[in-house]
Amino acid sequence: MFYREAGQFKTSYASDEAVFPIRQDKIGIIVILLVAFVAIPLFGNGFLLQAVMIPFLIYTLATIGLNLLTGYTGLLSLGTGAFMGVGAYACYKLATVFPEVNILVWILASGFVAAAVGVFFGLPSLRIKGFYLAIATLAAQFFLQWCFVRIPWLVNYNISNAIEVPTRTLFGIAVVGPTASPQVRYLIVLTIVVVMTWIASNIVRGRIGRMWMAVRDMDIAAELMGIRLLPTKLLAFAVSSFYCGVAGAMMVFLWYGGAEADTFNINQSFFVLSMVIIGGLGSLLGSYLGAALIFILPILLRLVPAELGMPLHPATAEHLSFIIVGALIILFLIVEPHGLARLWQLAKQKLRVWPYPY
Amino acid sequence: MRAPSGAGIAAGDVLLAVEGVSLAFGGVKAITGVSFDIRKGEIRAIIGPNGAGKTSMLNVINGFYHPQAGRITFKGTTRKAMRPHAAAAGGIARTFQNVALFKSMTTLDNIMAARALKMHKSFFWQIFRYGPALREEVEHRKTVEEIIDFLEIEHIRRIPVGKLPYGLQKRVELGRALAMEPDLLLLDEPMAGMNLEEKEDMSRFVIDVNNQYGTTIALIEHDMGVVMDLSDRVVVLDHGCKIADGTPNEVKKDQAVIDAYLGIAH
Amino acid sequence: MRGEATTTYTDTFPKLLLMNAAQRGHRPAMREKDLGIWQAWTWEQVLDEVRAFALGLKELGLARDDKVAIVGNNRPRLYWSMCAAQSVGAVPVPVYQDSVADEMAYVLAHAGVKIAVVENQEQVDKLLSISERLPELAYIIYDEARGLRDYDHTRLKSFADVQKIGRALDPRSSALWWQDSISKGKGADLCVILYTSGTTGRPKGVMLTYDNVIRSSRNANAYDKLDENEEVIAYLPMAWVGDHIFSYAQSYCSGYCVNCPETPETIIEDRREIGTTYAFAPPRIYENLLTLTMVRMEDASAIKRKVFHYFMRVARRWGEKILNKERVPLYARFLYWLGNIVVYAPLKNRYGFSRVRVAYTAGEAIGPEIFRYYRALGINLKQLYGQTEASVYVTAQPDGEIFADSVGKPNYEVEVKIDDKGEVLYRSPGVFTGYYKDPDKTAETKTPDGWVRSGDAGFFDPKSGHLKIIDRAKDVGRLKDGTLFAPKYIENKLKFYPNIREAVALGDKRDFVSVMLNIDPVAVGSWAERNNVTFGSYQELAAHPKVYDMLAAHVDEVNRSLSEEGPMAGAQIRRFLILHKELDADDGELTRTMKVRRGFIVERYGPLAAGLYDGSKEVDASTEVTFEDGRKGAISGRVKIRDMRVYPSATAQAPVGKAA
Amino acid sequence: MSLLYKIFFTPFVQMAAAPDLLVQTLWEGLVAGVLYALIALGFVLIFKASGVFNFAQGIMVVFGALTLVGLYDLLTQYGLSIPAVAAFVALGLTIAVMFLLAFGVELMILRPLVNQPDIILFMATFGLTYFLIGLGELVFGGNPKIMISEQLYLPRGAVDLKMLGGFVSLQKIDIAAAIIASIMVAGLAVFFSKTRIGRALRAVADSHKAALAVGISLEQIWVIVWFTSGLVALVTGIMWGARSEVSFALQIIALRALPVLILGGFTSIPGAIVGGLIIGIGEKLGEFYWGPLLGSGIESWLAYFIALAFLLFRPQGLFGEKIIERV
Repeated sequence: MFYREAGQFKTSYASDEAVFPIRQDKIGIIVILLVAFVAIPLFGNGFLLQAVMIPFLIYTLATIGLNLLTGYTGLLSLGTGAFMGVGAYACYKLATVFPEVNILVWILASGFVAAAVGVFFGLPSLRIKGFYLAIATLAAQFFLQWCFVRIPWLVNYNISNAIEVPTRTLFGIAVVGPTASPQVRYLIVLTIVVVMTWIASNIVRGRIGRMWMAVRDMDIAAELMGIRLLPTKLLAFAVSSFYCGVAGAMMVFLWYGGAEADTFNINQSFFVLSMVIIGGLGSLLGSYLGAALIFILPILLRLVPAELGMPLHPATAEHLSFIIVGALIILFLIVEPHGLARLWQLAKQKLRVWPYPY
Repeated sequence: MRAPSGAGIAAGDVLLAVEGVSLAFGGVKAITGVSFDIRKGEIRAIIGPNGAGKTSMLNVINGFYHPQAGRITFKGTTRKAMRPHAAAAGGIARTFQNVALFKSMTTLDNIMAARALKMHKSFFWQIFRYGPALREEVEHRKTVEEIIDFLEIEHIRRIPVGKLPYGLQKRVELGRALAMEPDLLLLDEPMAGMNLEEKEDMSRFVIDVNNQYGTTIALIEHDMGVVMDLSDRVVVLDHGCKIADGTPNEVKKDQAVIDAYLGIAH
Repeated sequence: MRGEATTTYTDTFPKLLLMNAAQRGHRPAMREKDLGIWQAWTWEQVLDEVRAFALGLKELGLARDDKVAIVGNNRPRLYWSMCAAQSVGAVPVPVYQDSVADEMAYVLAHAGVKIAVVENQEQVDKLLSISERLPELAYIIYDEARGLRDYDHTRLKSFADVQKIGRALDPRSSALWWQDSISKGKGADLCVILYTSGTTGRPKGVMLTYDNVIRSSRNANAYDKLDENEEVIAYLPMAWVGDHIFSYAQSYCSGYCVNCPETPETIIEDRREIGTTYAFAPPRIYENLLTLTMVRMEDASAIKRKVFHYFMRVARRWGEKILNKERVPLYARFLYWLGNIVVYAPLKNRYGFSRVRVAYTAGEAIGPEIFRYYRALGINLKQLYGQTEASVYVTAQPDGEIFADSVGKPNYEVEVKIDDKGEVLYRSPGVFTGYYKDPDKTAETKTPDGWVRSGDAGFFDPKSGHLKIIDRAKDVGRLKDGTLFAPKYIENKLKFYPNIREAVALGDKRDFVSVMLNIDPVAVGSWAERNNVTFGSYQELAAHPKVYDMLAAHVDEVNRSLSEEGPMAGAQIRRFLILHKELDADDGELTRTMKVRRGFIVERYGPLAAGLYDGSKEVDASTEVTFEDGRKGAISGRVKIRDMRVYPSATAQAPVGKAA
Repeated sequence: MSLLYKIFFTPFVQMAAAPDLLVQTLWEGLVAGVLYALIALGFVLIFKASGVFNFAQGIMVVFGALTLVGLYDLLTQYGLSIPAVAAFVALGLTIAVMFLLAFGVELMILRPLVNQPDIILFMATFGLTYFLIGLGELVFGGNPKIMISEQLYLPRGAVDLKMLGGFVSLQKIDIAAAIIASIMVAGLAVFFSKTRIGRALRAVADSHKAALAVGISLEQIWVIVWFTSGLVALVTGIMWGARSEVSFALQIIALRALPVLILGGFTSIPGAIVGGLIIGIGEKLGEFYWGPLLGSGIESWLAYFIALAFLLFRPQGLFGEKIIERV
């Protein structure tokens, strides 16, 4: 009902294919960005930034990464956690071997290492499909996790056998490490995530995105149209892993401030996968919504009772949140198998045709 | 949409020739020693009873199946077997017996996807969707819109094809094939399961494609009426063997063909 | 109130084009939804296109005063070819694209068309099929090449090729020649020939000069304060004078942008995308939109339906008042404001009327319900009365003076008078010079001193001073005492009551007016249930005294309103009866388009008709009927007749309205 | 050079040098393989009948074992003094629970999600996993438990066979596991080939209509199948539990069993069995003889690499036929 599109007409393909062709959407996104970049850092407290926003954004990026692979290209992967790990460890090595180069450069660069590894483990997709491939990606998960544990070189032979994030600065401001303020880290994470989301949307709306989706929907037809399957799939693995890698690096350097091999265990993979599914396969918006629901929900489950003055035993709360999240996942799948993104789509459609029902 | 590159082949010359092609799955023989040719600019029909190996033949021509024996000559180069990518790049496009569209993509994206081979701007530009990438995108969008206009499917431009009625899906699929600007267009039962009106539309489009863009067309069709109207020459397969080849009228009179359709065993 | 028309002005469309290109060269002049987006042409680009095509035409041998036929849906190139033809002194003749070959053959032959500019293969085929009957037709020029590839191109050219010819000429000399040819044109020249789609007999070619068209267009622009910022959508037949004025003349005069839809099917979406500011349509368009809305809302969720209907009630109660800037209570304003957010604005958005400033309905009478609906939404929908012979504008409703049943006041520079037979005559700078090659018909319609017979009967409403059209002049009769009797007008008034399905008014050459009524079984039936009136059959219901009382009340109201309408006051209803059977097309009582066949009914129900005038209280009638299964049968019964009181004429006979 | 030597020569020398060790390793591999086979069987049953890739199989193993132990504790607390009785009552109850679980799954997940894409159903079972973890821990607590082996009369200790100039020590529990597992498999085989329901189940794998023709509703079949694989899970749980301890760490072994599926195919019961053995044995040999080269713990991924390597040569898996793609 708030969509008043009369008089919004397109006189060029460029404007017709803009990210937000409808004026009302443009306004909306601008408002959101203002809130994210200005309001939250100004008024948000440490907890909000450190325990909610930063992890939410990082998971969003990982979810986008997995979505590019599973949602857009139809290749189910259970190795997300490991690819995030690759990013984290790569970033750590690079940052410690070349301390003079700015850390942010390395955070992004680590994505390329992850991409390379991703491509390698994507090779089986030449021969196998579907759940067989999914299981193959578990190979990556377990092997890489094993490497994190067994190769002390990765952590510079720390006795703790864990990553310890050093303090690094940008223009004299500490951006990573113990002394970096949540505000600074939040803004960095936000910037990276927003930019990479924009890039992702460019990719999926363009030739490459269409090739991915073609392969997903009907690989035979795609092949007979001259789309080479293996390179297309491998590219998907590369880009996806890049995103996961960067997410992993940020997770360690801008959120935890340290990590050991177990941080990137299989549960991490499933966690992200559930975000993709709940958010909606093949939707960037969905990646945000999914991450929000799956990550923020447990937090609420922990906070709300406490606020109500009946604090649960942490363990109990933990178990409860497991039960509820599990139930919710099933519920959502039943209500809307195409995820939150689809729900939003439907709602938006309703608003556009209001007061008509269709 | 510009006229396809003739590759130095004049109208009337042989564009594609299959010689002694045989194909078998395990023990099952699908095609045995079939030879025929397709001349540039003609509409060539491949007919025959069910299980005659018609679709397999198309699959051989665009490299989806690799025959055990025989040669395929396309645009003067002879191969033992085509490769899908080579075939597509060489200008062979096709539609499928039971529509093989990208169901969750819109009509527009389906047809745009077929331009993949013709779009070359680097990944670098792609990620910014700016400069060359955007220009390329727009220029191809224009071509695609011309096809949409040509097939009169403007109104379903933004609808996911999975939601479309069968007849329209067939039309979109034709559009997708056209977007490859093929020299040789393979249509696998383009009118299967259509009502009379839809059939007439589709026939009109096939003819228009053929004379507007001079595209060579090979089609499989069961509706004899349609075949007789559309095609310049007909090749008849039965149980994987060629039993007749010639103009519609010659074929119609051919005894072997009549028997085959009456189901008399050989 | 004088229009700006007396001031000196650019007097031909080619000159206007030059002017627009000079004054607002970079503003959009035309758009067309093509290949998925709105392709736009600025005035400068249009100028270039037109010039190229005009020169091409000249090279094809088009000379001054030659005729150029324009056939097809609204496409920019077809509009350009009109101006191009005019620029070389030729006369465009737009033809209805849906007319059958034979009809077209007549028009083209009658006009002596030399070149035809057509939209596509369909039209080309049509013309080729009749080409032997058109010896003068030298070339057919088509816009859309689709399917025409293998046609013999000796007499066939594509629009683009003709432009190529034009562009190939030496730019300087050809430009000079063109300038010169344009400056040769003057206001008195023949501008266009519009063939009125002949409901009776052959179509007549209405000749309009530049002065006609341009002056009435300018006046119309002034009347509604239209300027270069308007957006209109061109979707009505180009051969219809309405479209010619609205999508061509007024645009050239004020410099606003004309938008052509992608296909006739996508018109609603296209209108929404553009968001027209000035709309012009026959009633059925508005009817269809309304029906669509109602159908859609039926499928909506219960809550939504409730909300919708609630706020529609609010709108009906207050909407028009607010639109007419009357004083309304604050709470009403608030409710309307709320409704606007929830229902009205979204609806207008769906219609593509969000930005509309002026919307006209014309051509025929619009149902008051429909009319009020749009007014209530806050859309400035107005009625106008126009004719091809007048370059459309005769009268129109000024802002704030809107009535469902009037067609408004004379436009600038238009004089209107009612002759003693009640027929409407008008005179204005817009009136046509004559029918092409048909002096007799011209003489019939146009008096020596320039008055044009509209063929419609009407009168000026004494209260509002608005013109009201009551009927076709030939259908208007007289009572014995000579007072005006317009059956359709009275019948329509009665039929606005939901309880009355049909009405047949008698009175021509009789002492007084009386009517036969047909109740609406659904409406009256439900009324009966609500007021526990029991009945077994339609006949019983129709004969029920309470029903009679109710309809009597309606008739009484009609009488009162008639009494207030000057010349109509004499034609109040003295007696009425309710027919014992439903009027039915199967019995030949209605036409297939559900119009009453008055004459037939009167003789079929002879006894009843007689009864109405011989003063009897009730009459026995027996009528043969045809049942669904085709069997014949007879319905007989006793039909009561009611006498009605008449009101004294509220006003003296209205003076012949001279508003100019 | 020396590396190749280490890889392609040394291990075999070691094998030849100490055949008893080799046998020992093979035996352990065999036992592990049997249990893998059991888990894989659970997957296959469900995938065949309801086309669901049941990610929750692993957690069902844990859940079964946990329930059994938990119920046993409760029973003994509330009066049932005779351990054996309590144990078997608990076992009975657990089976009942597994049935309820199957029933619930059919009602809450399969029925509403029928005809949804595979990945959706997969995700649903994933939600189920979360749910069961939470529930299990909430009810029985998160800390590891001891399987009630002797109460169930499961043997303990080991028999040492003197052979090949050395000792091969076989844990009795392993022998029991092997035997029970074999019985289980045989039982299922009979159930599938002989009984009416069993045939119906096989029919479902081919087409749902066929199943209806046999006169059993899809819903019933799903319940049965999930119950069956629930039992399989329970047995597996008891075995693993008896060998180590009952904790959520167990679910990881379900993931270990996945390569078996790649190897054997999602729909082949013999595939699951043979695949299980291959993986089990391969894993143990690899770890024992080649593991030291890479440092320990390689069994966490070795199985996958074996399976993948195998797949590259035979994409259709052990017993699958070659697929002809049609368009």
